Amino acid sequence: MKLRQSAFPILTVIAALLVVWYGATIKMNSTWTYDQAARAGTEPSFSEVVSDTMQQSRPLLPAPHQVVSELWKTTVEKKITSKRSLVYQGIITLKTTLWGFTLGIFIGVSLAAIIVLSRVGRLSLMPWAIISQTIPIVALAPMIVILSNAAGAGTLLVPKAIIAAYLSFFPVMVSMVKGLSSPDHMQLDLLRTYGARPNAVFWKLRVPASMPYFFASLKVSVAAAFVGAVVGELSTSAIAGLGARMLIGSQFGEPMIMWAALFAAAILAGLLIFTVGGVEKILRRAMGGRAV
Amino acid sequence: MTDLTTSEAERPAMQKPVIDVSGVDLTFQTNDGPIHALKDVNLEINKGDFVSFIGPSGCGKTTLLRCIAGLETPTGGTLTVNGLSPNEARKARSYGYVFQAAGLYPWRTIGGNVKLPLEIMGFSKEEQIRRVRKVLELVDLEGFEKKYPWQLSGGMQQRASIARALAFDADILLMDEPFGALDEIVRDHLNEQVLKLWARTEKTIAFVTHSIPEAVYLSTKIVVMSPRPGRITDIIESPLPKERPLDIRDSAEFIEIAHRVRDGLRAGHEG
Amino acid sequence: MTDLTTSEAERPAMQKPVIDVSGVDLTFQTNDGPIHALKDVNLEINKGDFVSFIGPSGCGKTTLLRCIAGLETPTGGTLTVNGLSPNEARKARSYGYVFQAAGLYPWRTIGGNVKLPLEIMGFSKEEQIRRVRKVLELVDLEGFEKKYPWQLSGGMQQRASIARALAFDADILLMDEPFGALDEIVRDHLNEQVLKLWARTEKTIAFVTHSIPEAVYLSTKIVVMSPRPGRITDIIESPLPKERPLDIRDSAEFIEIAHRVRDGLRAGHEG
Amino acid sequence: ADDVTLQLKWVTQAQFAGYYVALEKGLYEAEDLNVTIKPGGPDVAPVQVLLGGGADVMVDWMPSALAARENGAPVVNIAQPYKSSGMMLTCLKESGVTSPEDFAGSTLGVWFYGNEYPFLSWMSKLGIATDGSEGGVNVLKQGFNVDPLLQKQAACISTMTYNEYWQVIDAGISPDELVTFKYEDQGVATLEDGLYVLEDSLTDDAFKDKMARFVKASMAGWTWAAENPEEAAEIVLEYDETGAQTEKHQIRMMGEVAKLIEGSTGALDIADYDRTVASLLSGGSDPVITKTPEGAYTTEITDMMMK
Amino acid sequence: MNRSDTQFERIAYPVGFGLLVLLLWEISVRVFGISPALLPAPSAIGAAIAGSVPILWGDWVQTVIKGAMNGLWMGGIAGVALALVIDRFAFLKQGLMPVANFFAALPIVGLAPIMVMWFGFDWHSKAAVVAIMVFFPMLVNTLGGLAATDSMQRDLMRTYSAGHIATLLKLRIPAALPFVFNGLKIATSLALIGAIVAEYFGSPIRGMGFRITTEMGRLATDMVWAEIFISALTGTALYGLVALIEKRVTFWHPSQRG
Ligand SMILES: Nc1ncnc2c1ncn2[C@@H]1O[C@H](COP(=O)(O)OP(=O)(O)OP(=O)(O)O)[C@@H](O)[C@H]1O
Ligand SMILES: Nc1ncnc2c1ncn2[C@@H]1O[C@H](COP(=O)(O)OP(=O)(O)OP(=O)(O)O)[C@@H](O)[C@H]1O
Ligand SMILES: Cc1ncc(C[n+]2csc(CCO)c2C)c(N)n1
Ligand SMILES: [Mg+2]
Ligand SMILES: [Mg+2]
Repeated sequence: MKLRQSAFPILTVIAALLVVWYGATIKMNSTWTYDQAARAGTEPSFSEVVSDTMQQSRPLLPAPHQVVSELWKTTVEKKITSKRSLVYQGIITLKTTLWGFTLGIFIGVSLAAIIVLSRVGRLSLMPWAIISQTIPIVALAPMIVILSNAAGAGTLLVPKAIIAAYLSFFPVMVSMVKGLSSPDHMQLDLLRTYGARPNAVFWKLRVPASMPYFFASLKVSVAAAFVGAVVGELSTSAIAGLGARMLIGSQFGEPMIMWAALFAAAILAGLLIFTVGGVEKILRRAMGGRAV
Repeated sequence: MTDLTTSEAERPAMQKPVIDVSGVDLTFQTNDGPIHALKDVNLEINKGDFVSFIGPSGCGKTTLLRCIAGLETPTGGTLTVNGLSPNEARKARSYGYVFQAAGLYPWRTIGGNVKLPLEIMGFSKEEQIRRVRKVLELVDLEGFEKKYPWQLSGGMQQRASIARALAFDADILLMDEPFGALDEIVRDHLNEQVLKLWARTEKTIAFVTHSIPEAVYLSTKIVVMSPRPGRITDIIESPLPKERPLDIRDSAEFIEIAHRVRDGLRAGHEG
Repeated sequence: MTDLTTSEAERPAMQKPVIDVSGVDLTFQTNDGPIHALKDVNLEINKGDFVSFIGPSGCGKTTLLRCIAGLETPTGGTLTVNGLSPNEARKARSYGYVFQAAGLYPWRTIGGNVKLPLEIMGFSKEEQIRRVRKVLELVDLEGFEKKYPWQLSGGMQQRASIARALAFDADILLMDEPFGALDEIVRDHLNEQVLKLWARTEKTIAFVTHSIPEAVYLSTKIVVMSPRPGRITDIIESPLPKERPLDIRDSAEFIEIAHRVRDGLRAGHEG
Repeated sequence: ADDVTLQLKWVTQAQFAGYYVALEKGLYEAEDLNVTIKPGGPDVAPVQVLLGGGADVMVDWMPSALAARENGAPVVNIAQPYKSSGMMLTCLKESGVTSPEDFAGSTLGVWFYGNEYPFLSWMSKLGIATDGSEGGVNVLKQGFNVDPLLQKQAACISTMTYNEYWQVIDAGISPDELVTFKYEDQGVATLEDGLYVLEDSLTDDAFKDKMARFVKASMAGWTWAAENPEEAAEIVLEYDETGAQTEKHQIRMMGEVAKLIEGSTGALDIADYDRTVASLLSGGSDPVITKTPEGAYTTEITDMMMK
Repeated sequence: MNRSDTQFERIAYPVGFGLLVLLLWEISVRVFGISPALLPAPSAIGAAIAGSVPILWGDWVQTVIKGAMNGLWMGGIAGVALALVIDRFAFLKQGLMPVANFFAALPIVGLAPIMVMWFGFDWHSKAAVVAIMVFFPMLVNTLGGLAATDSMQRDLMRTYSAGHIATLLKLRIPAALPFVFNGLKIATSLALIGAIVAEYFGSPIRGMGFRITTEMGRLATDMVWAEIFISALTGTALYGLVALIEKRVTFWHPSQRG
């Protein structure tokens, strides 16, 4: 809504960033230019150096227009069904993300319900949920692949989704624990005066009271699922997806492929968060929340 | 008064008190040590009584109401409601409780909020709709059924919460400062409404307030309480007739009772 | 009244009103459309006046106080404080504002909260200590200096927030329902205290309340307001003497003013 | 048809062209096999996949296979399509390293993940410490690319003749600015890219028969790939799911890989095996394997295949 | 539900749960004969930890002290500082926040190879990855915290006609602290993960990430799990430390009063 209002500041900041970026491109890539010149025994002029830093094929830092043109080449100029299209690869990552996200929501909500409804659950699960997030998932990734392989999962989608879910269940769980326990004493006592059973308390009070918390956690959670999907692709087995492309780009000395995949990932993550935010707004309104 | 429970059986059934509080003690254990919230509270409330509780902040008014509703368990003494324990009475759905704040569920419309107890108690769909309409009319909230709580003013919210407590026709109404945040004019209006309802339905009402005129205007019995430890210092039976126009408040009788209440209150503050 | 600003210069300096509100209009733009919170408000408050504002919820009492304090900018009309704009007056630190809720900073002790304005205004360390002690005494909170807000009861918190507003000796005290959540006895006590303070210091006080007796008891001038749009419907000059014992409230004069206020209020409700 | 799952050591590239060709050209089908090829990745140890039942047969380097065997993962070499080693150390001339004597004190990039064994045994043969102590080399765990050399963070890095070496060249450094030490030339070559299965599975005759057919078809694939490097590279590209590989690079890789395949029938040359084991055992204080492995290979499969 | 948990219960239950999981793990490894190359038994992990203390210590210093801690303080300070600057200038807030949100959406692991390329294979590149990972949660939380004062609290400052600095010091920073600590809690676990992941893309021959990858290649999974254990222990300890400081510093916040 306020987009028009803030368009100018955003553009200014982007312009400033571009200037810094171009400056850094020249500075960082010129080392290589000078090295090459020294190997060739020539002495390049400053303008030659500048123009060279803008078009290296293995730059330390590619110039913005290089990234944009690579993005253009691999999205618009490629058929969506082509493996070389970032859209195609993005959809693979997206699929993993959504499975992981769904699984994460399910796990997060279930754990939260156990934690809120049972004292033993709360005391024993909550600390371990926190500890689970301090374990470097990348170290577990291969084991997840192999174990899910051993358990008969045919595709890599399963282990990747598990990794994504591992990262995304936590924000949901934390928020839902807060949300499900957000009803105050009075709201709980009201139901007690009706002689309501625990079942009714859960569905008529705790669940609706937790909805704002639930929605608030979705954006964080989908971002986490996305990171999980990329990490999964990057570390389990570089077969397909944006994470795999980053890896292959890095492994085969094609930094432009890596940079393009990186930016595509950021754009995709941005879109995901935006979409989830939109869905959240719609649901919130449907539930009678204040239009904020 | 302590042998009241034994003598009870001998009385004719009609006069048996609806709420019988006898020797009730309640101590909260807190980090800072125990708080003696209620001490040796004795009180009988008969069917159709309108009892007001008045007393300084922290004297145990809310706590006593909660004990009656079975939301708090006394640490001593006995408390029966229609001969049952408060918990049993609660499970038998005897109470309509209006809390100190409106406490509407923000995710439900006004209609939905009023319907909540009906859903839980398993009324039929048509009955739910019928009753919601009826009680919303009673508190002058026709047409606001579809609105959400935050779209209403504070006073309207409080009226909705009263409607919610009335919806399922509980025998006993427990109202904890229901008009706390309202201005005098709205308050007067609601006082009249409550009196009307009470006169028509013969409900038993326990009512907490900070306002002396309100207590005197509404009640058949005024219970004055005093803090540290929370206890009853005076029980005043009102001689006012059941029919009470607003200007009864300028009558000599009224002013006299009000004086007695104020004195009781002041004594509590000093004590 | 619209040419009041022009005629002002001719008056003797002493009688120049401290707060001069003339033709003030304020419309809030909201998603649901504009809300006319204040409409053509005209009011003069002289040095040493004790002005009470009374009126139903949403009639613009808080908004008017905020305009005076320069926290809200009127969309029309002029408002001067000591001849300055409210913003300038605010920069000259003329205001002690007591908000509707206590609003103490939870990370500061009671003493620290009272000290806050003194730190900001650059009082010396010793002076800060001296003043904190003095005002805490004034509101009966000696010994609670080191406690944190949540360790105090609601009433004590409100008194602390009053102490905070008094600490730096502003000329103008703006108090927005400062005693809203207190029971009658404590309220009476604080009313007396405020009156004493006012009598001693000659401060100008603007005071919002829902209680008719409180308004009548405290004020030299009672402003009755009415909502939709928020406006002043009556300004009552009180003939009561400056010296006011509590039992002045039973005098015929008192009751008569109270009646006039109540009528004004009721008219506002109907209108 | 019999199902066979092959776990590769690394991502889809011409290094594994023979298998993809056999798959694409229907050579497996002709042997009544239904083959699935699983690419590897940085984090996935093929042995683990084998152990976990995710694959029947894997491509691995002999040093890491033998090390795994000693660590309780009983893998057995059943065939050895790669005859020679493609591993080498590539150094920038300007760093001053021209012979193994110059290594001391300089930083060398090494692959780990089980690929470090040939390097370690070479160093211990040279008597150079790798633990960072005085007079030794400074070892850097090299990532997946040649950046450490280009950024001059290392004097030398590990490269494969068919892959990373050409990345250095493509980056704009000419061959005469580089010094390379091929493990083959240094006499420390160890066997790469063999086919391994779990020991237990070899008790099953049906499995052995299946493997014989698999190796046979694979070798046919390799032969075809060596003869048609460009088409083979195309096939590999088609199987690359990331779509990030380039044609130029894969064709060149195929050409280089063909040189390493040359002379192999698929059967393990016992002399090569003994040389590898000797090299790994000679690791001084910290040998890769501590005792001569027993039953780490079988020629049974290739024998069956030859019939 | 009304009963509040005693200190003993708060420790005994999670520890008991952990021990139960370990026990089930040990039993199933033994009963099902799971190969140690796939999943080592807890007892084997314990033995690996006991037997390689010097190695684990060296790795810990390299990854936690040099990589994670350096990145943590750099990213943390940068995040808070930028938040204060952005907060001061509405223009920056409008312009920078959408852009910052875009970058925050980057899967930072993807930056690890780039950071290794830029800052070399030693701990500097790890610290850089960590700093970037930590930066955004700190920035976002601090900004959120600075905006978390209610309007009455701000109006009070206005009636005193307090300046920007006074308002910042006396109102907004104290009010922001619970949020900053929240950011810090997220940041500590991210810091460890970031430092470890970055080692996957090139490192010296010590460090927890290095050890995890190499030992994995060697099938020495007991050592891998030993590192995972140390990492989780460190992460939990850091989290606990932050929570402890938080309790001390924001004792006034309702969430700390129970
Ligand atoms: N759950 C509790 N735990 C500990 N102490 C409690 C609890 N509930 C109430 N108290 C204490 O019991 C005393 C009586 O409280 P109660 O709420 O009944 O007072 P009240 O008369 O309703 O006051 P008010 O007019 O302010 O509502 C107070 O001192 C209060 O602090
Ligand atoms: N910031 C705001 N934005 C939009 N509308 C506002 C705002 N502040 C107040 N209002 C509206 O202005 C009107 C006057 O509000 P104000 O708070 O001044 O009432 P009040 O007389 O103080 O009421 P109360 O007795 O309930 O405190 C109300 O209708 C309110 O909804
Ligand atoms: C995880 C992992 N990283 C690096 C290598 C090293 N390596 C050995 S062969 C080969 C393919 C040709 O480049 C590469 C990269 C590996 N095997 N596995
Ligand atoms: Mg109460
Ligand atoms: Mg107000």
